[in-house]
Amino acid sequence: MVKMEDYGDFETAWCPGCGNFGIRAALIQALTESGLAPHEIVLVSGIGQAAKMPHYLRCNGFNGLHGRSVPAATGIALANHGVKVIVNSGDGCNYGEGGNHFLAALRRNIDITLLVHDNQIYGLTKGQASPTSQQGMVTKAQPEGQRSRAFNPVATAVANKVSFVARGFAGDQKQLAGLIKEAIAHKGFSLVDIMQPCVSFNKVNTWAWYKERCQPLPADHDPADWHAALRQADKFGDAIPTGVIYKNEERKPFSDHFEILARGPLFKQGTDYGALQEIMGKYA
Amino acid sequence: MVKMEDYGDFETAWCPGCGNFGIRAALIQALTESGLAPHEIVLVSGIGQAAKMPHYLRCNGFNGLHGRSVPAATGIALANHGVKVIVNSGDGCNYGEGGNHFLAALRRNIDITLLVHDNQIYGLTKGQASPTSQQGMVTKAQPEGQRSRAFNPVATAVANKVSFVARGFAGDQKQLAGLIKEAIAHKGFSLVDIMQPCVSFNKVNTWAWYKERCQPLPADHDPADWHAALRQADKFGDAIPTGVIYKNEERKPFSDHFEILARGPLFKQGTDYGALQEIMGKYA
Amino acid sequence: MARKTVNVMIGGEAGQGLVTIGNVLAKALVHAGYEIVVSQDYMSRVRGGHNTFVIRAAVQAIQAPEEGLDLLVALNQETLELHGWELKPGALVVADRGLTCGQAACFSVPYQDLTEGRYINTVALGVAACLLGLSQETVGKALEKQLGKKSQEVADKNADALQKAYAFCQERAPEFAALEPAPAQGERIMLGGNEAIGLGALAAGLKFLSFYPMTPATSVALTVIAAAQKMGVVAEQAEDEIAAINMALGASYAGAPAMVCTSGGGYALMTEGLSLAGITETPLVLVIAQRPGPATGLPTRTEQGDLDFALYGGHGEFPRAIFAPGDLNQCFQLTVKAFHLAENFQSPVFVLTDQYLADSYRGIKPFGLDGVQPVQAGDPQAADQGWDYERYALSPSGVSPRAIPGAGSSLVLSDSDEHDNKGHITELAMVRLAQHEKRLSKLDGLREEVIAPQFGGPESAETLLVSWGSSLGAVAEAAQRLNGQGRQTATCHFSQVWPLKPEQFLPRFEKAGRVVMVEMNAGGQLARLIRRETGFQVHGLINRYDGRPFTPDYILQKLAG
Amino acid sequence: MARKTVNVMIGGEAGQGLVTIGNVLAKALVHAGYEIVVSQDYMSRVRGGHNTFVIRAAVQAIQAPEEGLDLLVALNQETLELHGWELKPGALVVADRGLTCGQAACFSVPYQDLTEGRYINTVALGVAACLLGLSQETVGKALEKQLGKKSQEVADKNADALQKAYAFCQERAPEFAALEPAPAQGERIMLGGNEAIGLGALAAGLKFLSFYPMTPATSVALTVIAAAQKMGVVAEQAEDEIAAINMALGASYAGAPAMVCTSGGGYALMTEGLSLAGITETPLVLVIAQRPGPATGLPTRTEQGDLDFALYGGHGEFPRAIFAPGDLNQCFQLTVKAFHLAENFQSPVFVLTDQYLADSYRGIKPFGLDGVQPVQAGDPQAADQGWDYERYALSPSGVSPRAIPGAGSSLVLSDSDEHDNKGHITELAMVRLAQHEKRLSKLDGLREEVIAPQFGGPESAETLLVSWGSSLGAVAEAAQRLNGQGRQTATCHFSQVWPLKPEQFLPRFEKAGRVVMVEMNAGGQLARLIRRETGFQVHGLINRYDGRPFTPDYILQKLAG
Ligand SMILES: Cc1ncc(C[n+]2csc(CCOP(=O)(O)OP(=O)(O)O)c2C)c(N)n1
Ligand SMILES: Cc1ncc(C[n+]2csc(CCOP(=O)(O)OP(=O)(O)O)c2C)c(N)n1
Ligand code: SF4
Ligand code: SF4
Ligand SMILES: [Mg+2]
Ligand SMILES: [Mg+2]
Repeated sequence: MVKMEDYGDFETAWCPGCGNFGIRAALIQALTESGLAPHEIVLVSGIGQAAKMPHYLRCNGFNGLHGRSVPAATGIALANHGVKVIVNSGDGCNYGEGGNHFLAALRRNIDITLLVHDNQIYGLTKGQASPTSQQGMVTKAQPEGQRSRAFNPVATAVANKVSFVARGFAGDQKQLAGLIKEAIAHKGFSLVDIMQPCVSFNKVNTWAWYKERCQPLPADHDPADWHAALRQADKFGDAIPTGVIYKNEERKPFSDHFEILARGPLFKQGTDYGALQEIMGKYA
Repeated sequence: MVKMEDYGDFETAWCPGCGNFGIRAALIQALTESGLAPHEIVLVSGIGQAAKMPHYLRCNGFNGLHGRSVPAATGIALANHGVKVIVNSGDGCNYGEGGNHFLAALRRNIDITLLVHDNQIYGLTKGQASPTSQQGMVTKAQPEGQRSRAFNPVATAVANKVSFVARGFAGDQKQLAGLIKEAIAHKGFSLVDIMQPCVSFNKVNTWAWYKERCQPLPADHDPADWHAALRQADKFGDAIPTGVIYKNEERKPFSDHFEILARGPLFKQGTDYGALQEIMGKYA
Repeated sequence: MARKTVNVMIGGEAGQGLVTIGNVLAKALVHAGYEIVVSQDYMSRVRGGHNTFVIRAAVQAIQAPEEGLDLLVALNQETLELHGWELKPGALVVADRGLTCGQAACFSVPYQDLTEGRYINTVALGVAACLLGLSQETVGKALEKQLGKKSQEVADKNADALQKAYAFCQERAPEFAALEPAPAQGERIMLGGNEAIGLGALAAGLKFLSFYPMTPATSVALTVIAAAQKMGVVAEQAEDEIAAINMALGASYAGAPAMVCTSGGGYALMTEGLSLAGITETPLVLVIAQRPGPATGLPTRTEQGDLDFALYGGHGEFPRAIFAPGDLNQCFQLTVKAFHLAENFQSPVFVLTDQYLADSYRGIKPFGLDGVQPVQAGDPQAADQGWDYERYALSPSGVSPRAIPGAGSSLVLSDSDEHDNKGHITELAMVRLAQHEKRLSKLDGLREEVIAPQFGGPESAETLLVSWGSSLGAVAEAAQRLNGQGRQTATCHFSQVWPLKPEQFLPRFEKAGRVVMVEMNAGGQLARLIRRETGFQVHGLINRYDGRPFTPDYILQKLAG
Repeated sequence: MARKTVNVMIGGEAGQGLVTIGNVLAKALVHAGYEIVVSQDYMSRVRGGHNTFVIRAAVQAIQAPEEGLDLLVALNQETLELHGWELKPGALVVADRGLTCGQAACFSVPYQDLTEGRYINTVALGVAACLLGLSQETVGKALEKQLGKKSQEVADKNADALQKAYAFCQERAPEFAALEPAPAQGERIMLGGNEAIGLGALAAGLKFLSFYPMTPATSVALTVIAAAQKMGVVAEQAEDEIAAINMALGASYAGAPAMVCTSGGGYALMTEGLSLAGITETPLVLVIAQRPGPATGLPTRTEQGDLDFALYGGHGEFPRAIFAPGDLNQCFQLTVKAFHLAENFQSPVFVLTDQYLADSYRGIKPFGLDGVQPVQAGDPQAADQGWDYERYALSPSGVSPRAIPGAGSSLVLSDSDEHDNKGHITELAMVRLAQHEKRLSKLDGLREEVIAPQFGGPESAETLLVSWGSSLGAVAEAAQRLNGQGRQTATCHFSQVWPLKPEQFLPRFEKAGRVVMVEMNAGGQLARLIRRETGFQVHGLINRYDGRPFTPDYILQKLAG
């Protein structure tokens, strides 16, 4: 049986009080409860505070470029659909630099779990506005307040009929672990946008701010109902609903489109020179 | 008075029968009806068939890189908010290569009009699937059919509470000219996603296919109603509603955030060395 | 009297089907045993404009396109206007009765009378083939193959049109020397440079391809895609080039030999990912099919303008290798080698080609697969070390045993930050030094494997013509002609342009009276690189940067002028 | 006895406020008339880890950081463990009573007894300042300035803590030589390289800045942003670096002098846009603040690893210029010049700096604004030509009169494809040649404006130390010391690294007995470039690539070893 300890214990470079600790704990809980051993998963990340996660779990990891965790994860998931591919990265990474890959992941329904540590700020680079920063937020780079409207990743995902999208909160480890577990178990793309306080740079969306607002979805919320999901996704004010917002069971996981993957992961497949000879013959 | 002829007459490199001709005609009609002279506008584009538009109108033009028309247009609109900035580019350009800029434009509410020639295919590169290609569409690059779900740009725009989004059809020049005119008059970001038959490569979404489906929105559609807009945006099957799908009057055009732009376009503003001396003094 | 060689142009608008005629004619020539070199000149549009498809054919070996036309198949009037001046004495034009040939000897064909609109091209094809002396049967077979499984009706109509063309030609054709019969040849295939690269990748055990369409690289991807099911390859069109390279790196990390293909502008977007390949030591093959820049430039033409960029693209310092094939066999073989180097040195390796070579069909023997080995991704011995596994263990060669995540108990951590032996972020100066030097030292190993430039012609020649990549053939033929004229000329061709091993070429350079570099760019990029690496400055530079490939004539003219 | 120079380190965790102490102490030193060179060493994290802020101060001019510490203000035990060995004989440690100093002479301060937790740093600052011989008043003022408008209570408590520190120090401090009084100085400002670049851009008439945050470039943007309202600049944080450069090009096309700033990884993403600047001939200034790669590398450290990439980034061939400032005045002046060159040659121009220079505070006279001219975007004479206007008219200099769209009747068409004089797409070989040669010929003009490398030291010196960019100071001091020892040493510093004008340096290189290149990279990139351009091979290379800047000691050691 997989134990929490299997995932190791590391000194982190996060600030004391950072929401990332709660996410890490929830992730490890979800992994162990899912019975996944460290060599059965690959943690993928970009660059940012959140993106340091692969260094703080004892498992396979690919810590790539800022904004590019999703394509790297896509490649890994296609090359080896035998491993669980889980992306941990920031709001800047996924919705800023990597926005185009976010859109593509929604279209592809690629079999990865995307955990966005959404602190509504660029943490590692010391506090500039991110795509999810609230309009008007003042930072050193936005002294007159952020001019853009905040991006709504959940509504965007629902609008594009993503196959799984949830919203979690770093301060509710139990719920979050459950959401991550469900996301990992889901076949196809799953997104968990996680409200994560950044105690060093985000003085607007603080622990208290989130705690006051984050509340589980109404019990009768039906994640299969697109319009209901949009209504919940739209809420980001006095209340921020958490839980599984939308699920679309009609979509096929991306790797299922590749017949050849039924034979196993790519690295185990050989090269058929007979077939190649035949293919060459077509050029005759 | 501005006349159609002011915009010139050019030989094009488009295929006979291409939907782009209708879009060009509608654009010129909209421009002249808006009373805009060639030197009062800048046409911006990326690379693709649609993106050749700046060469086929006698006016200012910036024909930049594939996928990067929106940022170029953003820079132009901020540097000179006295000119009307209109982007013409393809679905590949805007939703594929340039997807991240599309998202950012929605957030910024940048004062440009984006006309997407949405032929649901990569035309110039000879027929690969684009982000809006229907799932299952067969091309040389997708011989087993496109695996991804089609991107819904209109729903994405509505989900992010864009300030103006319409859907048009290259085959209905009158309606399209009206939509473009309204989009140009709109303050802030305006998107017109235009159904454009590609007679050379898209054998699924043909003239007949679109004609059968494109139909004006119900007369009682209220573009201020977000949920109603989402319902219409979601329709892309037996019927494709055309017209102004959503309008959000609450958003401030991006350039209004910059106080200094009240003084005029940037190229007319001088350099205040007294102010600079003072700024330097702060480092004392 | 029959001729030994012929230069045929088919010209018309995009969409008129001239590539189809060209392909079938070329294939028929190959089937009949001739050597061919095709060069395609097309505009960045889908219909209209002006395109040409030129086939140079000969009974003996040829290696380059040539100037001057023997036969011009004009599908429209514009073709006559644009190319009339290229006709050699004795040349013939084949054109519809409605077109005006001016001064040129003209074989007017009443296409409309001979067939219905749809089959006019078949008649044009038939007339051209007949003039060249190809048998109707050979052309008919090539045509059938090209058309694939169409309806019986279509097949019959085509056969009929061909028959009419032959009949008309045999009856009415003006004097035109046909080709001498070609010597018997074994099995041959006809393909272009990009297909050869695609096949090379498949032969090397490619398992993952990600790409974003971009002329003139797309056909590499299409070659792989067409074979993907059978060869067990996952090929995915990415949302952009950045995604393409990062997907490929993810796949490669996970054990799938991976490739991306693009042109200069797409490569520009990949340079950050290239740098990631460098620091994570992830094997990757990058195909860059060059076209003239800057930016969009001339998107359907040819150039060798991105050598510097291939060499220095990506921030920071890390080793790489760059191949530049000169012909189809090199396209195939060097791509195979690129995969092995990439894996063995856990480094990015480039195959630098260009539009001319990409689209230049030739008839060749099928590539031999004997002795070709598929890449073995990762080191099985590294698979079961659990948490003790060190992805970046130091080693004398700089290469660490690579485990594949999920293949065993070894936990594999790759990091874009500077890292310690296990892949964990570090900021320690000492660890940085050790890891950076480890990575850089792999260049020594790569240098040991360098393919030596190939010399041709007399060792004591006064003039040495140096080239790289696709100019191989034009330079070789230019030298042949000079030698034929008694002007001793040697050649040197680099099919690998990085790293360089001066001892492989410097002695010969220093001995030569005059070393002239032949490059399809403005700056003389290889010439500059050679100077940087050896101090040797070439004595002359023949370059071309109007988007058109070298011909022997062009080189001779510049050499004279 | 007082001292003429001192090296002070403040060390602790990120978040402990050591940068604040360092800033105030540095500013107080500047106010008191001393010369300073700051070097900051910090980790890629926000809290914790280990960071240092080192101030070298002197009564006379100094230009580089130095090794060996005279005073170590340790905010935690780790600082003592990591830096104890760097203490010079006679050095003193200032530390909380709770810390263990080991062998070192230690001034234990009972922080908790003297003040409340929040003001401990002020006490540490006060003790250090007191030891250095700064007046309490000077430090108090610098502290007030740094804190800005805080509440009166906070101001009072700080003043009180400072007072306590001075009292304790004056009573209990062990022997420690204070600094000699500094000569009187005029008005001075304290800032780092990035602020100087930002101010230079403002002085040149920058009107548009787009950027994506990236260490160590962000502070260039922050400098501009802080002044944007007053100076009439639109500054926008882009969604990514690709957007940043394309926005800047759009703005520049529309008449706003524009700049982007980033580091190597962000620049990688900008290379396609750079190529667009090349073909559209759109003025653009690019600031690259280098850090060690590949990829994320050591994100908060320093390197000069991207010269090659700056020079060859972007597909296709087009001209550019690259500046590499060596000190604050060069940061300012060369940035001004970069804007003028960019406009005058309608080309991209680089300012290549690095983390060390970016974060290296110095005290200098305010930059003189006399004679500084703002860039005039576009040519007013081109404004009213309607449709006749030719954006890309051919001209002997390669520069065409540039109209600004919307400024007049001239219709301005810019195109990333090869184009004709009007900016329309063309595929004609002749037009391509004319436009390509026009663009390339601008390099001649750029070459005429090249800033000559600066030579120092005896002309007949045996050893010539060559450097570029931020290594200026360390090399100059190393040479000074050698000359002081009677070992004749000259220096040569390139503040512009492209284009090169060999006649400006080659004669001196050829005369020198031993030319040694000093570069903060592994490859010796400028050395290679010089060889490529001149054939001259330097005799030695001193390089460093562990992410730390050069010091005179480091250079002398390598030179000896
Ligand atoms: C190409 C590139 N651009 C910029 C950076 C600098 N950078 C590193 S992390 C980061 C933002 C981090 O924000 P986010 O993704 O929200 O993560 P957080 O630190 O908040 O967890 C940026 C801009 C980079 N590493 N690479
Ligand atoms: C960076 C880059 N990648 C790829 C290309 C090649 N390319 C040119 S146009 C195009 C797609 C065009 O599709 P779309 O934008 O839908 O325009 P359409 O031709 O259909 O109007 C591509 C992939 C390019 N020019 N630049
Ligand atoms: S800066 Fe913010 S996000 Fe980063 S570790 Fe600190 S609290 Fe967490
Ligand atoms: S390829 Fe399609 S989109 Fe392009 S011009 Fe032809 S019909 Fe129009
Ligand atoms: Mg964040
Ligand atoms: Mg399209």
